[in-house]
Amino acid sequence: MNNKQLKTYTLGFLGITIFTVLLMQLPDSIHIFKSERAVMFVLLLTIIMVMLNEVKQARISSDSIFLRTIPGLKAVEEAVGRSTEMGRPILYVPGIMDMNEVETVAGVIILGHVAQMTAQYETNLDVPVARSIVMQAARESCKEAYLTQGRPEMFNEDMVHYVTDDQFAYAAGVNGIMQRDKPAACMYMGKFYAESLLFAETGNSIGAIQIAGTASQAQIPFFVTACDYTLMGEEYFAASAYLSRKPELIAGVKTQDMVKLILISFIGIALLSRALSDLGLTSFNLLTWLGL
Amino acid sequence: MAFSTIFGAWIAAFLTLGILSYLYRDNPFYKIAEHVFVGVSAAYWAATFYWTQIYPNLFGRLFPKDGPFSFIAEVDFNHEFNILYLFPLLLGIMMLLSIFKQFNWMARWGIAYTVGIAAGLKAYGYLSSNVLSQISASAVDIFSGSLPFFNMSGDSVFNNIIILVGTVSALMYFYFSREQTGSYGKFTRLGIYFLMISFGASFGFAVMGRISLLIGRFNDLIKFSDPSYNYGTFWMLGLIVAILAYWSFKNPEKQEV
Amino acid sequence: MVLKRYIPIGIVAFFGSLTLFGWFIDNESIEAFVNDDATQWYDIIASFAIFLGALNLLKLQFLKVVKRQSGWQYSVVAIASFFFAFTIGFFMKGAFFVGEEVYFTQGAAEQAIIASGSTETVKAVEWGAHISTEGGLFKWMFDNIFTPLSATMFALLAFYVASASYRAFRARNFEATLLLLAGIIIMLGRVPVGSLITPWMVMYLLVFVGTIFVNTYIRSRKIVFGVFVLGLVGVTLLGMNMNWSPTEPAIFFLPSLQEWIYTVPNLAGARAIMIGIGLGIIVTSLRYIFGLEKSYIGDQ
Amino acid sequence: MRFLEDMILKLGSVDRRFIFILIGLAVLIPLMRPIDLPIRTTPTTEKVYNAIEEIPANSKVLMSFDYGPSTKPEIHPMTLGVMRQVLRNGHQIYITCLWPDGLYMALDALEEINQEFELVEYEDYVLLGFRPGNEAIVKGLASDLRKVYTVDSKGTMLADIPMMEGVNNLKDFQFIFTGSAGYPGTFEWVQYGGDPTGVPLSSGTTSIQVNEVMPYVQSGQVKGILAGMPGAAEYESLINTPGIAIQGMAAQSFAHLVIVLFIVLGNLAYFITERRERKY
Repeated sequence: MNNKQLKTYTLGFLGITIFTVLLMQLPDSIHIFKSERAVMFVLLLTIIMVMLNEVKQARISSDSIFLRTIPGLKAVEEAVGRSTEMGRPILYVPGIMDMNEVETVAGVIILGHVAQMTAQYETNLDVPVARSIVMQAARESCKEAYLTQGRPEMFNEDMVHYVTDDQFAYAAGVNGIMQRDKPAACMYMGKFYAESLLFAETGNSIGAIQIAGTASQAQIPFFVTACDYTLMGEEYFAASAYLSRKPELIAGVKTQDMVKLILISFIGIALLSRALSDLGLTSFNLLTWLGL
Repeated sequence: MAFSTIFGAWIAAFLTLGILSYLYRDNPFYKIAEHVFVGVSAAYWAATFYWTQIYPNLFGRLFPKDGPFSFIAEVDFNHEFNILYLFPLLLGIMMLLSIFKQFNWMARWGIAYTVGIAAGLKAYGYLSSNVLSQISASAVDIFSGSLPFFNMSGDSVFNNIIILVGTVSALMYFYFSREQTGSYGKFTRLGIYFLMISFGASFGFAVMGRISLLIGRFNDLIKFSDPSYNYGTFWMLGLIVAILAYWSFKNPEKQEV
Repeated sequence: MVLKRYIPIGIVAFFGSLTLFGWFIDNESIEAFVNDDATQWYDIIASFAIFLGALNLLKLQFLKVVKRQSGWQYSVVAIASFFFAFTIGFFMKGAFFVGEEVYFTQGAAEQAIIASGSTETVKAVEWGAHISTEGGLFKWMFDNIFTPLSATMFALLAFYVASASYRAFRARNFEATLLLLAGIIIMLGRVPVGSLITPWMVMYLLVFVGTIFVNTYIRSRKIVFGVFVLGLVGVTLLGMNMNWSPTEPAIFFLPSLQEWIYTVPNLAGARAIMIGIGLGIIVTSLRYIFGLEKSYIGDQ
Repeated sequence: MRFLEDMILKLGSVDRRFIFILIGLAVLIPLMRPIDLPIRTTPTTEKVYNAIEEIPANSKVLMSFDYGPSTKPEIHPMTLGVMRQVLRNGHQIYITCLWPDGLYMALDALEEINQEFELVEYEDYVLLGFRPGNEAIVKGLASDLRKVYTVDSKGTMLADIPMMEGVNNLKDFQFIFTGSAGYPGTFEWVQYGGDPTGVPLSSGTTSIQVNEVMPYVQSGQVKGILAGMPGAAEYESLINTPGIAIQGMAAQSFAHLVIVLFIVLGNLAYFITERRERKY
């Protein structure tokens, strides 16, 4: 957060606030802005501004941007290597929800990166899916990966296959696949519900390396206890940037960090203003003024 | 008790015990129950989606009673005619056509639409309820003096301070732009401690929830072992245990690798 | 090229920004689209797509049978169950009313009329309503095949959560110990038996665990034994003159301790993850809307 | 001492199927021979009870059945309990379902409640039934109920239902209760139902979801929460009509004891092996 960035962001923030205030003052005849959602609008535009700026920076700067290590993502390559040595397939579960969940879309994109590794190492990849749109998207993602690795002949459409739409029938089916094909590595990347522990416990009983990534908060504890590596919440969304090293994706992770710092300082300011108003020094309280 | 209910209870008992037999090991009864489940559920959801989505919402809006297309068909769910619903119809048909190799690309339109609305709808929802209201709730009340310093169950200043420190340190654990070393590393380590307590707590809760589901299954099995169901559970239990014993005698468990 | 590449990217960008900024625009039709039609359209597309999945499932199971791969008999079971449920879902109404009574087939209903001689006529249920009619064939399949299977798969978790906690809750390092302690305290505190364990017992237990801890470092038996007795006497004396009731001090009474754990430290952890996930989803959604990531529709 | 350590070591690394058998028995035996234990209510359950008590006289309460057969053991006792309390306080119940199977859960609940209260349909309760669309339904109800429900689950037009007069969106209800087992459920009701309209909202969830919903309870967006079967048992003791939840408590307690026992044994074994390795 060097001071050049600080300057651009404060300027940008002021510009956004002015723009929003203007929108709120529009006469009722062409009243198009919902003013009760002004705070949300400002926060959203600020995030968009930070992101676009970070992407611009990332594209022009040549030196590689620093990101701290995430153990789970380093293990992905190891797991593919291990499966190749043992000559056993890799099982990839892109969650049980459909493409109308952002986590599933992220899971399909991470599948693309894993498929590039399996193309390189010539390991076979098994992707049972629970939704048909996910089936088509996962096939696009895998075909893409095998093309970029120059191994189109290795891509076979049925490596991505539909099991069923039902949560527990899918779990029963995948349990069966695990027991019978005995994959060396199991990856669970996407949105999960109660069936997460069914996968993790079965995967553990067949001795596979298990890497899980999800933003389903209730399932993170199960993956943490039962899998070897877990990408928790935000780490899961940073995975595709880590694996692809593409500058504009790393910029996305930088944006998440930048907004985190903004939010934490907002908490500090709000605390201060609440303390002042609680101690009776001033009647102004930032939170109530913003209507939060 | 009607025959269909008793017969249904016997099937339910058989399938329940078939799935439970998986705890012993992967065996024919589990494989049967699994494949029945996969087969039935795929068709069940296809039928449910058709009769609750395509039929009422799409045909209901494209062929309403005395609507422009009512010469073709009339599906009356008293929706008004809506020309825009031709768009999802088009994307749906393209999705079906994408099964042929040369039309594979057609699925992309449906995927693109789904991802588009997912991004738009979810982003706002998470921004308002996850980020904004949780951030404003993190500005906890410390100095208002209306709270006791420490209190086991209710709000208190001490609890609020712990929540504040815990939230910020756990949030910083997810900060990616800096390696977690030195004093900064100690702060994020504190964050990990809070995360671990949170995971332990929700694991503890989960244990409770799961046990009650097993209670529900055993209640059903006890119900089906009643004379009015012609002792369904006992028959099924005897059948499965006998065959399973014979089967596992014939193929001993290879030591798992 | 335009059809395959630019239109999909355009669709994501258009509908993404429409639904994202639709929340802020005070316009009737946009609001109607964002509130209802956007998800309804997705549901319709998904309902078309599900037949694609079903065909793929049947193809693979069928190939397994034709090629006699191992376990092909079970694929026959899967195909048979699929067509059983498919015919009930699409080709059989399965619910014929004679007054209040419901029969699975037209024939059974007519026989009931002849047998009972009632003047009722057979009234078949409407297509579409047949999947949710109480007593119909579809509901019979739901109650006796679908429900027991999904409820029992769910109930397997009771066993798995026990074996997972047995294996994973090992105090390997400080973090794992926190995970273990929070889990146990919540597990015991939330159940009636937890309130039977009085704080006194917990304090004596802590003294016992303390002495084990001391024992691992100090070899001599005398000191360890001394610490143990001192601990017990100290706790008893402290308790007596503070005359604690069986549920005091709250800090050691499991139910209130678990209440504190899940409303304070657990809340901090849960809130941090929630904010993190919220940020992750917002930035990821923006990446998709701005077309920075599109491998799910093929980059080339 | 050595024999004791070896015994613990054996118990500390036992085959997981042994634990499965113990868990199975720990749950089965109390179901055969019910043993009742004292129920201690927690504040979060009391918050729900008080929130329902505070509803102004003969108001309109919206109950949403957002769970299926697999989570019925946990949520069903809650919805039954809430229906009893709401009916005792003389309110009218409007039932919606965001889950397709929620309709059957509602039908079962109404059947059981009917035996206790002589309910008159369209006067004491109306079953609006299931509409697909997940959060779109909650958003639709918040903006215009008549656009989402044109008919009730029996096909009767809303216009012919007396108790539907003056009910056009969520703001016309004085209280919302959702029995929720996942998505769509509490999260969607908070985000698109409770928050935008300000109608007080309480929820009963499976225990696994409690952790996710806790921040909303703390920030007041949800008025208390019934957490899993224990929460249902506490609620049943508050409205003093013991039901299946209270009976399940004994099985729950013994299963927990078995799990905690094995965790302790596992750790003791871990410490002993750790100490022995350090010695050699």
